[in-house]
Amino acid sequence: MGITILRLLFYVLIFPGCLFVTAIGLLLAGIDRKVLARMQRRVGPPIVQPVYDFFKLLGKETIIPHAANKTAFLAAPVVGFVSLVVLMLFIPVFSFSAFSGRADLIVVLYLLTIPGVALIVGGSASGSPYAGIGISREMVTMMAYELPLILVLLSVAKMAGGSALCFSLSDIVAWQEAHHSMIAHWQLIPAAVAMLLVIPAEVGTQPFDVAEAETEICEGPLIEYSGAPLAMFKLNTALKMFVMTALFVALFIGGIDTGIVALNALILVLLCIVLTVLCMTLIHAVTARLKIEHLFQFYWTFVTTLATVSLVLVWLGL
Amino acid sequence: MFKKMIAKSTAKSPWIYHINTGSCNGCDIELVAVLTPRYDAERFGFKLAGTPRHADIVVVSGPITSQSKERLLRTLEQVPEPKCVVTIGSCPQSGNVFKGSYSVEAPLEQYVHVDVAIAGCTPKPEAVIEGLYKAAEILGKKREAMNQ
Amino acid sequence: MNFPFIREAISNVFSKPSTRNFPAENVEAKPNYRGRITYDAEKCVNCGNCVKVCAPSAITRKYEDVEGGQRITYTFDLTSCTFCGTCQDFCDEGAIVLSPDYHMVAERASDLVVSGTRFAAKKGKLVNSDACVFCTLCAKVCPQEAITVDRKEKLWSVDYDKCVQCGKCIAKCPKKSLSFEEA
Amino acid sequence: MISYVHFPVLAVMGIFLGAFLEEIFGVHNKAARQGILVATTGIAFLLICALVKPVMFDGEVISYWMGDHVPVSGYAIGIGYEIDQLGLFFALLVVTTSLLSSIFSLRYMERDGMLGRFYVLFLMLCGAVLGLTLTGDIFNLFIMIEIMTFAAVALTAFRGERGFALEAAFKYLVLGSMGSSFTLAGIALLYLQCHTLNMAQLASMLHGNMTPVSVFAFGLMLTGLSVKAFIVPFHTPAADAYAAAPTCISMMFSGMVNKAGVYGVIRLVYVIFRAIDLPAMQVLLAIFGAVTMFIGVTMALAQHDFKRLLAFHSISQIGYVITAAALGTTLGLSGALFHAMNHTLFKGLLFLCAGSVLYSVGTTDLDRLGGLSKKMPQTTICFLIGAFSISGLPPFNGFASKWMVYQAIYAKAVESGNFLYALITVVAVVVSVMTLASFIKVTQAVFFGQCPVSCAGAKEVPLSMRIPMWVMSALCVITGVFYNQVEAWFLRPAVSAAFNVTHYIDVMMGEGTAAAFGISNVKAAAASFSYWDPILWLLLFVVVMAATGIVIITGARERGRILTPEGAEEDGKYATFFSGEKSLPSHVSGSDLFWGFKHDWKSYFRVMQGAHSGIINDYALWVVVGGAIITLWLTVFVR
Repeated sequence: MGITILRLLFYVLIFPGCLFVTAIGLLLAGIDRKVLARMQRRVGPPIVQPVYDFFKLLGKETIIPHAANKTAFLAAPVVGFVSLVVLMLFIPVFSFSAFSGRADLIVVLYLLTIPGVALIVGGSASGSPYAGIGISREMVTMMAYELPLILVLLSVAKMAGGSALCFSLSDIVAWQEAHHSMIAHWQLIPAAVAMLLVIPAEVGTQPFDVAEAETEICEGPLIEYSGAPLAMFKLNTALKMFVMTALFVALFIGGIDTGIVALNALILVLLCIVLTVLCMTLIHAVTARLKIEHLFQFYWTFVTTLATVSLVLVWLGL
Repeated sequence: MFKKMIAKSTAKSPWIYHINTGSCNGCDIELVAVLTPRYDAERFGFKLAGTPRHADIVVVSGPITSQSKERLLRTLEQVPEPKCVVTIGSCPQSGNVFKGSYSVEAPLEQYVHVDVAIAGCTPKPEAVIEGLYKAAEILGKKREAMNQ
Repeated sequence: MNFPFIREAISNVFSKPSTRNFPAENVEAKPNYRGRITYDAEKCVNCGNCVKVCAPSAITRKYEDVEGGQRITYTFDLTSCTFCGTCQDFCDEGAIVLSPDYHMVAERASDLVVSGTRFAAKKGKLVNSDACVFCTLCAKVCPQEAITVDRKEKLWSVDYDKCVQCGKCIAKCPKKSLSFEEA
Repeated sequence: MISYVHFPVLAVMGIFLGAFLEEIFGVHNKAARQGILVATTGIAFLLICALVKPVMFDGEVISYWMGDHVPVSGYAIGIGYEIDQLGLFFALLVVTTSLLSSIFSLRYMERDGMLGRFYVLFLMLCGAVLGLTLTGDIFNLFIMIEIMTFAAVALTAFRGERGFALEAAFKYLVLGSMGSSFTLAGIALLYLQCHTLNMAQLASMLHGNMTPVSVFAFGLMLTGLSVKAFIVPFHTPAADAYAAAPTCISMMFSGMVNKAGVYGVIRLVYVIFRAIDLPAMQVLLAIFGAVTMFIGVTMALAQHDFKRLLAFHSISQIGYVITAAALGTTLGLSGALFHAMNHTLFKGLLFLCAGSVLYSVGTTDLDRLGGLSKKMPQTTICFLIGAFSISGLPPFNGFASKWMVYQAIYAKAVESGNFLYALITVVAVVVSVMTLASFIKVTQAVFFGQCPVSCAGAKEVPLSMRIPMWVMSALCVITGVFYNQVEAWFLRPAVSAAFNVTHYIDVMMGEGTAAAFGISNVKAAAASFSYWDPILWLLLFVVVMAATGIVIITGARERGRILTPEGAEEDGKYATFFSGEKSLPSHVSGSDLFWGFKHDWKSYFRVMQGAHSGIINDYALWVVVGGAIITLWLTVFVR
């Protein structure tokens, strides 16, 4: 009993939980900035720069504006952080995961919205009109990527389940071990591409950072945040990078299990780095920010088409 | 527990908020040039912030016109501590060629404490980097002083 | 939808960054860069041309009476300077030079001031002699416009309140007619 | 001690009696009025709750013949009440809603006159819907529908000094009467066919024995009940009526009046006609449900009145219920019932919040509200709970039920291989996100942001209005977290009752009747759930939250101070950043918050706005066309 609790605590606090997620998330954010700089022929910040940013923000004052609702303003970033960590506990690291037996695609889909909602509620609670515009854009972004995301999830579920309902993430990973990784099945390649395009919008990196466009609406929902809550939000963005890429790995590259947890974790981290560079850094380096209506159009036409193609192909059983 | 880490990080991750108070745009361009690949101030963690609430260093350019003075001071007030004020170019320090004009209320020093002055009209990007770097060091010291 | 810079972005990752390693390796400005003002007080003749031409009035001059003469201090306020270089152009003596040193960063504005002091021995009044041909060269070079010459009426006069005793007229005079009166 | 078999009748009669007493004593006497109101709804609540143990837990189905007119030689001649688990499930929703609504109305209605008459109608509405859920007689059901409709129409027009209340009431009157007429025509045809009005007997006769006349009657009745449930082509009076009625009535509209329609549809297709096993029936209802949820939510996105927006969400959420119920699977019906229940809870809660805002500010126009979170903190918390519930954020109840609905639809899709259901799954998820979007809009426009002058005098509402809100909030959280218990205690009995037609017939008409008609039960597969463990999730959440909290507390000395503004409003440090301009009350209001989205959808919105013309003739045409589609579809496909 005691050992079980200790093990669970270890899961929650250290390995797939808080510490691991935070460390890898910050690492990914650092790599993203470094590689982005190199793509622009710059030297770029040190890889630990997000850690510096985080600690710096912790040391700053937190000013709560007059118009803000204090409770919601301070609670929002913490709720976002906690739900991201909990979400990571549900995502399998190949065959291993603390609570992956209880992970379910729909649950993951909905847990993924909580950080976004936290950002929106926090921004809204700050009372700034810029934040008002920011949350509107954040919400439209959310609506934009949710459609392709659910199509991707459904095609993966159909592929793994056949004629039975299969929403369990660990079942999907197990199916991939038995067969091949999802990405190796040609029908799912459009879905994988769609998912890769969904990741940057979910994380909110350029060109899909319309919600936090610092040059036009002064960081949108984050406008009135300073100090520790802002640090939490910046951390959340870093965590989202890791969680989304890890979800991609679980959904599409789940079939390469080595049997050793530490090695699996290492492979996961490496894959996450590759994915981050591929779908966030590279797109960031070569594009400029979209307008919100173009972003919506992009997701509901191009990305949705990709995902639908996959769903239809899988459905036809090709 | 994190005191040292925070003080060190404060010096290593200064975010800049730039206010133009009627500048001719020369200094503004040079400030942006600092972030280009050639000079790349991001090496030291510099980043342009979109709002004063995120800023550590406020860079002021321009001769503080009467219209902008009130807005400048209001914005400066909204920056959380520890913060540094850096003037870039001659204008905010003295008014430069505009001094004595009915609409210029130049020396910034009479309203707030200026931590670093970067002279030049306009300063070379290298000078701007130097000035910002110095401001970042001051920032770290200010944070350490807050610990005591 | 096309991404024109994808190839550049990828190839840049594997090429050397174009960033200068600036604070570690000092970068010299180009030779004609107009940076920090250097002022050689010994060369200065106190003509005051620089003070006059300075658009932002960044140059100030201060007199201090001491025994046997004056201490003349020129102050160049770099926080006020536009680095236009006009003072350098107008300084015949080459006392003012805008150097390529651009490291003008200070925590206090007082650190951004260049100044120089020179002791000027007391001289007598400027006087003219009969050799004068009223060519007006002295009036032309006088930075203070202290000398008036009327060629028709053959009159030469000097406003001693304006004269700073720079000696430019003496140097310019073709007939060696001008001189300072012995004290 | 009276046996509990009398309780249902007593509850219904008690409420109607209360209505009469209200008319006699309550018109002038405030204390009597309020006492009678709370006493009758409270007694009804207690009586129905007392039935939970025997019916829900012990599985008994109560049959009650009025005046003990038991069936003679297999023909039901009296009016029978039959309380099975499905009926009781809806009855529970009705009594809960009416009790909470009556408590809320005590202070909420204090500024209105004519309250005696108001409460007469109020209680008639409650009694009618309660009777509707408990009755076993189809003509009695029609009568209850009529009482319900006319009480609802009168209540809609109650604040008739505002013109649009009368307009809304008129629309409701016309369309409601059309729905009633359809139902009555269907009942008449059925009576012609079967010479009985008892639902159990009708079920026994109609099953497997559908003639063209009975299919036509089915079509008419389905249309009539769909009008009462406000499914899409028939939804048009809902928006106006919900917005115009006093809020405690709007809450009852969405909490029980449209549930009455849903109950009728479920009873009709599951029990009386047993048509739910036919794929054509499933497809018809699923399409209607999907269209309902989509049009409801997109129309809601375009609204700028708090209550009207909620009204369109009611329509949208009923779409979920109908879609899930249409699947004809155990999981689907569980999801449907669970969502119906949750909808009663969270939509009631949201209407109460809207009512509180109306009470303390005097308007529900989203463009004129703002910054109420500081003035009305408790209302804000309740609203957020309701908004998160309806948007389906874990761990609130909306998530649990929506998650069951998605699973049910997609399971149906993969099992039947019908791609349509996969598309409906996608629609359901997207609608859920849009629901979130429109509630974000309300949150921003009403509760957060800056306070306009019109809201400066707002105060928190009195305690008697807050109690119902807190009760509903608590129920939203509890049913979300302990959804396994809800499923085991309420949903499973109700669902199995819906599938267990033989028992329904036998209890009413005597043992062996069903067998005599050759009716056997459909084998309903046990509901299979995937993994969603809100308790584990909450535990993890709490642990991680605690860990974060510890770090935050230990770091409190090192981290920067948290500065809260004190006193003077003038302190520039705490002013909102306006790019340096002086901070002025400036608020991004709700009406056009999602313009980027609307821009991409402008042609769709243009069509929808043109379609919702507000002209009653058009709407009547919609009803006729919808009815024609349903009837035609059924005549062609249902045998």
